[in-house]
Amino acid sequence: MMVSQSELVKEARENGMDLLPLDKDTYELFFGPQHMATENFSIILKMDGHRVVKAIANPGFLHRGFEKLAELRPWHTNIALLLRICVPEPDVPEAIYSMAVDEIIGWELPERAQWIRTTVLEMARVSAYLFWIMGLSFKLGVYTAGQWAAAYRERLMALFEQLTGARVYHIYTIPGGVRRDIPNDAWLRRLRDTVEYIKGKLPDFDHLVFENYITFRRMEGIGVMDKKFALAEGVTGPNIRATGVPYDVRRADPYLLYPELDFEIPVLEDGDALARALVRRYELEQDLYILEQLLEMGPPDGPYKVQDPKLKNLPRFKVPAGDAFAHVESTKGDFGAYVVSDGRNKPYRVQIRGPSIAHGIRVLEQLLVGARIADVPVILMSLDNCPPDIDR
Amino acid sequence: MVDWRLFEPLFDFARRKSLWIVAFCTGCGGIEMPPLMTSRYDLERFGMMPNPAPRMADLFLITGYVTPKTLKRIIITYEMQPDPKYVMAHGSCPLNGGIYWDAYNAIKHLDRYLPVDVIIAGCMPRPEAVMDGINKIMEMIENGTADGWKRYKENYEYYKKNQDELFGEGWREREARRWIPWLMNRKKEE
Amino acid sequence: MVVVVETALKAVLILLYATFVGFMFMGIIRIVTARIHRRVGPPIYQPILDTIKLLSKKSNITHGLIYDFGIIYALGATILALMFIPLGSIGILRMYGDLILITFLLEIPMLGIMFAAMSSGNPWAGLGSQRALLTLLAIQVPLGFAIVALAESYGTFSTYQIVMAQQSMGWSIIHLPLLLAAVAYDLVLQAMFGKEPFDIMIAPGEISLGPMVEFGGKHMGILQIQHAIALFAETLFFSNIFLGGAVITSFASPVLNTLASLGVLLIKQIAVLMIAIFMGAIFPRFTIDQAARFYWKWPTIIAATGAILAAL
Amino acid sequence: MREQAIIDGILTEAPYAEGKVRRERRVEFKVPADRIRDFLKLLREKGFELMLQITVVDWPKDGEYELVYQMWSIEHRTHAMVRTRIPRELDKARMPTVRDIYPVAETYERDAHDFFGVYFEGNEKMEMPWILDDTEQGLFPYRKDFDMLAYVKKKYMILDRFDENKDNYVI
Amino acid sequence: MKMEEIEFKVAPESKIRKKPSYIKPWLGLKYLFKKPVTIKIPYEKTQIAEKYRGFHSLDWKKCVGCNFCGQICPARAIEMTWLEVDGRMEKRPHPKIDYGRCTFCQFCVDVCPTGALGFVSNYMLTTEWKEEEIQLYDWVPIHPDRIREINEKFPDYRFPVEKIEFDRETKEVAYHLRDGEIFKFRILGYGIRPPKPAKPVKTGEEKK
Repeated sequence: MMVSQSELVKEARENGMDLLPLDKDTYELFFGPQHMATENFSIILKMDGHRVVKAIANPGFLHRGFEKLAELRPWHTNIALLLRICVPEPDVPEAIYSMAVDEIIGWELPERAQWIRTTVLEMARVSAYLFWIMGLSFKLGVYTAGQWAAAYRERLMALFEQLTGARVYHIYTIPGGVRRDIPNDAWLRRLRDTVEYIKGKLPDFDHLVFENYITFRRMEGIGVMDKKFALAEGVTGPNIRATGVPYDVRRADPYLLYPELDFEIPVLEDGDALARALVRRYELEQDLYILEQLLEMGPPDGPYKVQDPKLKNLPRFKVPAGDAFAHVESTKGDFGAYVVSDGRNKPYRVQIRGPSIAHGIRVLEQLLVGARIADVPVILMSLDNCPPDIDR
Repeated sequence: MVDWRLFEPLFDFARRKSLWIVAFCTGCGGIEMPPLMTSRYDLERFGMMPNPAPRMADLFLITGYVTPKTLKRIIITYEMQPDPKYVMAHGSCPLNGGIYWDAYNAIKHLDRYLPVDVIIAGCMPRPEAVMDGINKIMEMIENGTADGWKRYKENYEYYKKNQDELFGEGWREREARRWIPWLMNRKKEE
Repeated sequence: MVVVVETALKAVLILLYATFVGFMFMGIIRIVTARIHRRVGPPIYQPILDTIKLLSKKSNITHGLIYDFGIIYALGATILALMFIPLGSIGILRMYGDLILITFLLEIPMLGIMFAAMSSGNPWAGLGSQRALLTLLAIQVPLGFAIVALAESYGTFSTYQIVMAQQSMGWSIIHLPLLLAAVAYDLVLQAMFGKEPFDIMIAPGEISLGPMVEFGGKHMGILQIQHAIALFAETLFFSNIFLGGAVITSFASPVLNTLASLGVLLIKQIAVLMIAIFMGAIFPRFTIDQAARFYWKWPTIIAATGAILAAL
Repeated sequence: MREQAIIDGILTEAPYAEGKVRRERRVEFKVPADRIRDFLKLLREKGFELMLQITVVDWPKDGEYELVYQMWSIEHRTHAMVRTRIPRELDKARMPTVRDIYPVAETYERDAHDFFGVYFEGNEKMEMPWILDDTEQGLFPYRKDFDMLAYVKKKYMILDRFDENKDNYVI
Repeated sequence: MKMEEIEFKVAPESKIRKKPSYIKPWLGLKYLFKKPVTIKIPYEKTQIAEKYRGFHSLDWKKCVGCNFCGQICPARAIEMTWLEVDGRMEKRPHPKIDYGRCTFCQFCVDVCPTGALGFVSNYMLTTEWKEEEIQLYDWVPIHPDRIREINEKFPDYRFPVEKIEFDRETKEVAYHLRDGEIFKFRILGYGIRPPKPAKPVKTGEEKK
C-alpha cells in the first residue's frame, strides 16, 4: 500500500515527531554533546548548506549544583568539591576559593605557602596550555602535535602526583596554605628538568601547528572580535588580549608572588582565532619562564600553612562573617569566586565565576553566525571554552 | 547456510581485540581520556580508538557522574549502538552518586537506567585503572559474561519505566522538538 | 571452459591478494602514523580484526534499498577497477584497462557511499556528501590534465601499454612532463585515500565521519573491505603508470617471475603509501572551499604544464 | 587614596548611592534597586568596562535577595561590587535588565533566573531553557528553602545503595 | 581607555607573530625512528608516587571512634560501625568506607587525631556490576601492615581484598584477603552510640 508524503507528515505531526527541515532553505543540526569537538557541550545550529545561520548554545550537561552543595559542607571540605568546576586546571578553583576565605579571615600566608601556590598555579597553566594545544591540533586535524602535547603533559602530571598525591584532582591548596610540603629536593630538580624538556619541545609544536601554512589558512580571519565587542561581552584572558587589551589579572590585581616575577603579556590587535592561538602559544613560553624564575628563587623556608590552633578541628572550623571576592588568571580567563560567610562552619554562599560563561554563550553564538561548519570546532577551541565552568 | 556459531570464538576474539569507543565524555573522567588515547598510554595497542559515530562503536565509557540531561543523550546514544555493546562506568559517581550524593542533578544508581558491565573505583580513576577495567571487559567478552546489551533487551520495560519516571513520558520527542521555536524565532507555543 | 575457470580462479586469487595486502596497508598506515606520534600503535593485522568484528555485529540498521545497494555498488566498482589494472604479468582485463576507465572506476565508489549516506537522512551524512561531491569535482581537473600528459607522452590510453613502454624508456617520473603529472596525481591520491590535508569528507572532529556516520555493523564491514581494495588498487595504479610497474622476465619459471614482479610492485606501492602517510601526519585539514581552490590552482597548473610539455 | 577618588567621582553624579572602600583595589556601592540602570550606566562611563558576574545571595531572614553586580575596571584596576536588595517573594523578585548597558549581563541574568527565580524585565531570553532541565525548572534550587535531600529522595528514589534512612546531614 | 596608566610589560609583536611555512611541518617526521614514549602497561609498570592517595588503611587498636572522619567527609562515605571480632565487641566504633562515594581527598586522614586512619597507594578496584561484587566497595579498612604484606606479594596496586561475603541475616562479614586468609567479624550496628545488644536489629537498617 502506498502512503502519500503528506499523510506521512500528518501522521508524524500527530505523534509529535515533527522532525522535518525547519523551512525550505535551512535545517537543524545538533552539534554535540556526543561530538568529538564539544566536550559535553551542545550547540544547536540552524544551517543553510554549510553556513551557520543561527546558533544557540545549550549548556547544562555538566550541571551539578556546586553552589548549593558548597553551602552544605564545611569550609575545608569544599576544596574537594569546588575543584571539579574546572577539570583541565583544577588548581584554579582551589586557589580562588582559598584566597577568598583567607581574605575573610584576614590571614597572612607564610612565604613558603605563597611560593608553593604560585608554582602549582603556573604548573597548572602549563599543563592546561598543553592540553589546549592537544585539543586545537585534534580539531585542526594535525594529530601528531596533539599526541605529543598529551604525552609531554604526563610529565607534569607525574610531578603533581608526587607533590599532591593525585593526578588530576589535587585537592592541595586549602585556606591557610597548602596541604603538604614539597616532598624533597629531587622534586624541585625534576620540575626543573621538566621545564627544560617542555621548553625544548616547543619548536616542534611551532613547526606542526603554529607555523604551519594550513593552520594559518584555517584560522586567519575566523571568529573576529574587536575591542569594543570583547569588553561589552565580558571577554577575559587570552581572548581579550588577542583583541588588543592588555588585561591580565596577574598584573592588574596582583596576588601571591606575581608582583616579584618578571613576565611579558602578549597582546595582538587582530582578534581572530589565529591571534588567540598565538597569544596562548606565547603565554605558554612565558609560564615556563616564570617557573624558571620561581625555581631560581627557590622555596623560602618556613611553615607551609598558617599556624592556627583552629585548624586542628577542621569540621568545626568557623570563618567570621563577611564576604570577599578573589580572582586569578587562568588559561581560560578571569576566574573569580565570591564567598559569603555568616560565621558558621559552612559557607553561606559561594559563587564561582568561570570565564567560559562569558565566552561560551553569547560570544560563541555571535561568532558562529556566518561561519562554515568546519570553523565551528576551530572557534570553539580558539575561545578555549570549558563547559563545566559554565554549568557549575 | 553456513553455521555462524562455529565462528563465534573467532568473532569473540575480534570483538575483544577491537573495541571502538564512543567519543562521548560524560563527566570529569573525560579529562583522562586524552592521555589514555595518546602516546603515553596508547590504547590503540589493544585496537581501541575513539569513534565519532555511535553507530560503529562497541564500548561506552561513562566517564564519571551523569546528570539527567546527559543521561537522555547517553540513552539515545546507547540505543544507537549496534549489538553487542558494552558499558563501563568510571569512578564512584555512577555507582552511588559519589561526592554528589545529595546533588539534585546527578544520577545516583546508573544501573536503574542503563545496564553496566564493569565499574572501576577511583575519583577519578588513573589511566592504569581504566586499562584494568578494559582488561576486565575483554575477559568478560571472552567468557560471554558481558551481557549488558542482552539484559537491556530483556528488561527493556524495567529500564524504560525508570527512565520515564525520571524524565517524564515522551521525553524523546520533547527533546527533539525543544529548540525549534527558538531557532525559528518564535516563542514556545505551549 | 578451461579458460573461463582459469580466469575465474585468477580473478579470485587477485581479489584475495588485493584484499589481504590492502588490509596490511591499512595496518601500515596506522603503525607508521603511530610511530610519528611517538607511540607503539596497533598490531598490523588490526584492520582485519576490526572488519571481522564489524561483520559479526548482531544488529544492523538499514535505511532501505538504496542504503544497502550503495555499499555493494561501491565494493563492486572497486573490484572492477582492480581487475582492469595490470598486476605485474597477471591481469584479467588488463588489455581493456584504459586510463580514463580505471580513473573513473576508482572514483565512483565514493558515489556509491554517497547514495547510501544520503538515503540515511542523517544531516551529518548530508554535509559529508556535499563535501565528498565537491572534492570529487575538485580533483577532476588536475586528474584530467595528468592523464592527458600521460596519453600525450605515450601516445596511448592503455595502462598495459604504458607499463610496457616504461620497461624500455625508464620510469615515467624521470621525464619532466610526467614528473609534473605525477606530482599532481599524488596530491589527488591524498584525497582519494582520505588523508589530511584533504580528509575533508570524513573530518572526525568536524562532522563526525561525514558519510560514514550512519554506517555500522555489516555495512561498515563491507566498506572496510572496499577501502582495503581501493587502497591496493589506487597505489597499484599509481605505481603502474608513474613508477614503471613491474614486468620481470629474468627468471626461467613463470611462477618466480610473477612473485618477483609482485614483490617489486609491493615495494613501489608502499613507497606511494608512505608519502601519503607523511603528508597526512604533518598537515592540518583544509576546509572544503580551500581544498577546492587549492586543487584548481597548484595541482592544475602543475599538471597542465606537464600536459603542455608532453604535447610539445 | 586612588579608590576613594574613584568613589567620590562616581558619588557626586549619583547621590542616591552609598560607596565605601573595602581594601586596595576593591570598592563597594549600595544602590536602591530602581536606580540600578542609571548607576550601571554611570559606572560604564566611568571606566568599569567588564561585568564579571551577577551574584544573587538569598537572605530568607530579611526576606530579601541581595544582588551583587561584580564589575571590573581595566582602567582603574579596581573591582567594584554594586549591591542592591529586592524582595525574595517570587512574584515580587523583579529587576530591570541591564542587557543594553552590558550585553553580557543577559547570560548572568538567565543564570540568576534559573536558580533563584529573579525575573529580569526586558530580557527576552528569560524563558529560554538554560542549564536546568525541564523537570527542575521552576524549582529554583539555590534558594535557601529548597530541601535538597527530600527532593533527591523523591526524584531518584534512592539515596544510598543499601540504606535509605539517612535523611539528615551528619555535619 | 588610558593605556599609559597600565605599566604592563607588553611583549613585542614580533616575538608573538609566526611566519607560515610549507617546509617546516616536514620536521614533524623527526620522531619516526625514535623510541616511542609509550608505557606498555601490561608488560611494564608505571611508577606510582609514594604518597599517592589511594585506599584507606586503619589501625583498629589506635582508632578511638571519634567520628571526625565522618564529619569532614565531603561525600559522607564514612559511617561509624560497631564490630564484633571473635565474639568480643570492639570498644569503639570504626569507620566503614564506601568507595561508591569516596573521592579520595583524604581529608579524613588529615583530621584523624590519633593517626589510626591512613592511606596506601593501592588504587585499583575493578568489578562487574553485580550485587555480590559491588560489596567490595564498602569495607572497614584493615591494618596498614597487613596491606603492606599483601602488596609485597602482589605488587600490582590492587584492592587488598578479593571478595567480601556478607550474610544479611547474621550480619557476619568475611573478607577474603588476596593472600588467601579469611578475616571474619560481625557487624553489630551503626552510629556513634553503641547498639543495644538485647534489641534485635531493625530490618530497615539492613546494611552490609
